[in-house]
Amino acid sequence: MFERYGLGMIKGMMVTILHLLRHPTVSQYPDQCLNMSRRFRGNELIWSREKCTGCATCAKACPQGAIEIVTATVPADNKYEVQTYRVDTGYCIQCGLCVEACPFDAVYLGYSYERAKYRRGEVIQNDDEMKETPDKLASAYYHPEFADKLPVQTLLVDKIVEKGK
Amino acid sequence: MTVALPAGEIAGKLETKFPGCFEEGGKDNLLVKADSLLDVAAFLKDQPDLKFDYLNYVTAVDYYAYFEIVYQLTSLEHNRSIVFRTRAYGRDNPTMPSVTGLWRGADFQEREIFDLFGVAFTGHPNLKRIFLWEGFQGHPLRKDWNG
Amino acid sequence: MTTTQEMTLRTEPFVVNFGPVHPSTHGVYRMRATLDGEVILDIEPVFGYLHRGIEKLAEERTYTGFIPLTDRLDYLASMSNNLGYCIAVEKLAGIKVPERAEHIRVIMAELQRIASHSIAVGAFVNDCGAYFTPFLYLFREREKVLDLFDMVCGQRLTYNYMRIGGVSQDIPPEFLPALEKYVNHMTPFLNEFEFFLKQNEILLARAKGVGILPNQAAIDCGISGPVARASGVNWDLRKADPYSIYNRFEFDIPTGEAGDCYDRYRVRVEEMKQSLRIIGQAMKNIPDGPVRADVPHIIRAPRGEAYGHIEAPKGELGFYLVSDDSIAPYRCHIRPCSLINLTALREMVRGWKVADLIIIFGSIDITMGEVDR
Amino acid sequence: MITWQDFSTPVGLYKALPPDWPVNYWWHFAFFTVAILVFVIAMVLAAIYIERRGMGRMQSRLGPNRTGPFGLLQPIADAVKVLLKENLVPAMADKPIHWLAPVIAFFPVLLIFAVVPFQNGALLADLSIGILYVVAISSVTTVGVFMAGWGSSNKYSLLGAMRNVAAVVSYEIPLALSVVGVVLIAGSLSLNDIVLGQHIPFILLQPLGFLIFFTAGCAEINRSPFDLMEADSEIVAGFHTEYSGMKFAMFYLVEYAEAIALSAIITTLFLGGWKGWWLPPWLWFIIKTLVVFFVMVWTRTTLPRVRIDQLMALAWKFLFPLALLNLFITAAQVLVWPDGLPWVAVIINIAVMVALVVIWSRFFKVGWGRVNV
Repeated sequence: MFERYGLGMIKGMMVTILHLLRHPTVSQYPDQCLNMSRRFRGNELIWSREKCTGCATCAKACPQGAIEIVTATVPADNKYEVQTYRVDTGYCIQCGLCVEACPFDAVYLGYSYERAKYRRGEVIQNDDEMKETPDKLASAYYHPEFADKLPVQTLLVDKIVEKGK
Repeated sequence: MTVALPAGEIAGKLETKFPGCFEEGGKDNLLVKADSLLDVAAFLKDQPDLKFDYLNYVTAVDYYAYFEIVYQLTSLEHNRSIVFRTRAYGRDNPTMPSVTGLWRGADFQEREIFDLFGVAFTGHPNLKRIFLWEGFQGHPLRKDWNG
Repeated sequence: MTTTQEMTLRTEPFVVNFGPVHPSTHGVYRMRATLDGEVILDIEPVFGYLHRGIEKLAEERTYTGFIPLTDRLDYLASMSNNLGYCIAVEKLAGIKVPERAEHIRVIMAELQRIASHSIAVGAFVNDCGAYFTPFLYLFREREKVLDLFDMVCGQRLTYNYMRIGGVSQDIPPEFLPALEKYVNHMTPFLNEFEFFLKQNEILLARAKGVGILPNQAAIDCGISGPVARASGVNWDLRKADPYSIYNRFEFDIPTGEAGDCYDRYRVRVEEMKQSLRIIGQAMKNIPDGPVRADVPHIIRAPRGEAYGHIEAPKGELGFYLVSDDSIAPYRCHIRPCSLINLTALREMVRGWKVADLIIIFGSIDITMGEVDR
Repeated sequence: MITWQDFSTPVGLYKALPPDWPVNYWWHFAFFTVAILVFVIAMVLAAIYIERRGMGRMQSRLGPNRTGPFGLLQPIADAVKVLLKENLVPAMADKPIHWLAPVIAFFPVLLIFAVVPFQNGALLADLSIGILYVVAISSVTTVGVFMAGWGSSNKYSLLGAMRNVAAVVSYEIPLALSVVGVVLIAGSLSLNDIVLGQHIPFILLQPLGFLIFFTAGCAEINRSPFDLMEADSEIVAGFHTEYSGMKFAMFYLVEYAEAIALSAIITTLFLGGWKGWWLPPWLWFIIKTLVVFFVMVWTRTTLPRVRIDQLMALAWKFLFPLALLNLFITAAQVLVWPDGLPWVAVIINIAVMVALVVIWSRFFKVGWGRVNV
């Protein structure tokens, strides 16, 4: 059992004691937030009513069937007019296939991850809540042009996380 | 590069060794009769120049009229692989001899086929449902299973 | 089935349930162990606590729609699951993947192998009793791999990054320098980790010669991956049946001799080093060009069947696809390397003690998502 | 002359006491009881904090820092949380034994502190057989632990309790023998005299004795590499699986109080208790105790767990023979230098220790322990 007379154990102890002198790699979440990647797939959807033509490709591409879209035909210019566009983010697994499939770039993934709700019903997003507002950023997933609006990702490999922001 | 053996070459050898082991027209995709399955499998495993000692997988496909059980074997020595299949007829209680005797790796996979398709494997050491609980009615992976 | 045989002192075996909620069963896995004191007479695994019927779901989803579901198979190596599925569909539909996508796929698969092996080794030593320290050191390094995945595809665990015919998006410009920094940083860490645990006497005493899986039994049970290589089976799909562009890289396959827990731990650490070598080579000669063949979002595979398999971190992960000329596969069978690796657990464990049962089970390194599907 | 029958009645007993006896004894008894209780509680809180914070920093994470400045109130927060938890008693449990077990486990630990000298002469009872009393009392906790294991009618706790009994039985002998070496040099059993006799700290004169005592002590109170009694990766939480609320707080207190008791005794026996330069002597005693406790935390962070039969083998085949040999060598040295060993004995003893450890570890092979079932 003591093939190397305890030297192996002492080596292991050396490594642990030396870790006392290194910075801890954890950060205090509420006050020190690490920046997520610019392509982070947040747990909400952003939908622009103008660009959307009601073709429902996103609803078809969603493997979970989380997108529910009801359209009515406008006889005047023979186009679809979207009446309700509802996304149940409880079903949504943030896979981003809808963003990929949409031919008119009308739907994006959000960038926030703090959208926990208390009631199951509040998780469902209706059409007007999903408008893009200055604080509700759109993730650069599949749209590189949004990348420069978002903060640079903090990489753990770059630095040991210093204290404070 | 694992060479996938063409069916024709092996079919000839098998036909001479076990006449009538193939179903009609089963030569091109190595469709073996159920009752001569064990002899063919043993032959493929023990033949020195074949030596298919590694069973990749055993799976079943439900084609309404029959269940097709597909076996893929690989010979680690000669780095060759082969796929052969059999058919289990009947919807209520299809049976099929079990290859666990030759390759122990098939043990859980055959239990899974029994659990999700309902194909009973004769000669299996411990044929019980593997994923669903004992009292579960029906076999979910069948095409006509409606929940 | 309990085996009672002639015992000197009149004792009787008693049955203990390890799991489904047990600190070291790596998920919801249950073993009904028949114990004679501390010695294990027999164990009977019970599966099914995480069965979601993914193979049935596959028959109702388009080929691209199923990719997010493959992330949930072996949720610790979802990049490899994506790769396995995409390779199978490309074989079925005969799609050629552009050069740049192939290189990105190799880099992602090898990064995923390092992340998955670091959990396997961390959990194994944690089961041995080292109170979370090696586990947390390896998790700190895995965190850096997750940062790279996060930069590329936006998620940290369920990537959904690969598509049929290539990858979903090109890597951002700041990815390659970060990857370079990671590779340079990871090699000294692995040496320090070796210095930390390789000759630890207690780990040697606990893991050497314990749970021996003979070479022939490994092949007979269809065992693949590090568990088989530790028993001396020199079979790695990246060399034996090179998929994607693995034949362009030179790396070697670490194999053990005795096939005990210590060899499995050693093989996994060596494989992490080899993965770093592959990433280094792939990083240098990554060409420019498109990252995805022009494949529609919803493809319609020609009638027929195909089996594509890759060397996932846990073993040979394969997808057997049958298509009947519609947008969804007629049948999609997933070869669960974790489930098949458990076939030999029963005779590897009999006769050892309770503490060894946990170690041997931990050294096989399974993920319940892939076992129960 | 006091004859036996005088003690038969309380009145006779009172008359038998010397006349001035009650005056200063009660003050001494009251002061030291309060001092010991305050010392144990404070040291246990300090120990919990050192362990959680020290282990955290050694695992490159922060450890508790939210409750109070630098997380100093964390142990108190733990205590309050555990006290507020509901007191679950399993239905099939043996109620009286289940309830009594923590009490029986806790009070011997307090008794040990009666003979530990904080300063020259500052101890509750300067027993002339101090160390014999300590070795005797410290094995009573096993009764409490086994009652806990048996009382909670849970297979895991039964396994844990059985392991504890087996370990304590086999580690009692090396513990006692290594203490005899120290007693031979100091010439008296009383802890106070042992510390007075330590012109050269006994850790230098008795390196092998220190090694055996530290290992056997850690095994007895199931800490660091020998924490099999509540091996959380195998038998969930060992003997205190079914305990919650106040009873669990008692076991939690026992675990840390025993660790502090063992470090206090090691400081007294081997590190020259309160001896030190300009710092007040009782402060030296506390610092040395906390340093020895930190070494225990350090080993707990790094070393994996030993299996139960290796634990037994270590006791009977390694520590016990070495303790005997150490005893003979010390006895010979005491004969050669009757009035206190000079410095040269230090070099001899260290050389003897290295030689014995190297020779004796030849007998240990790896990979045994499988019973053919």
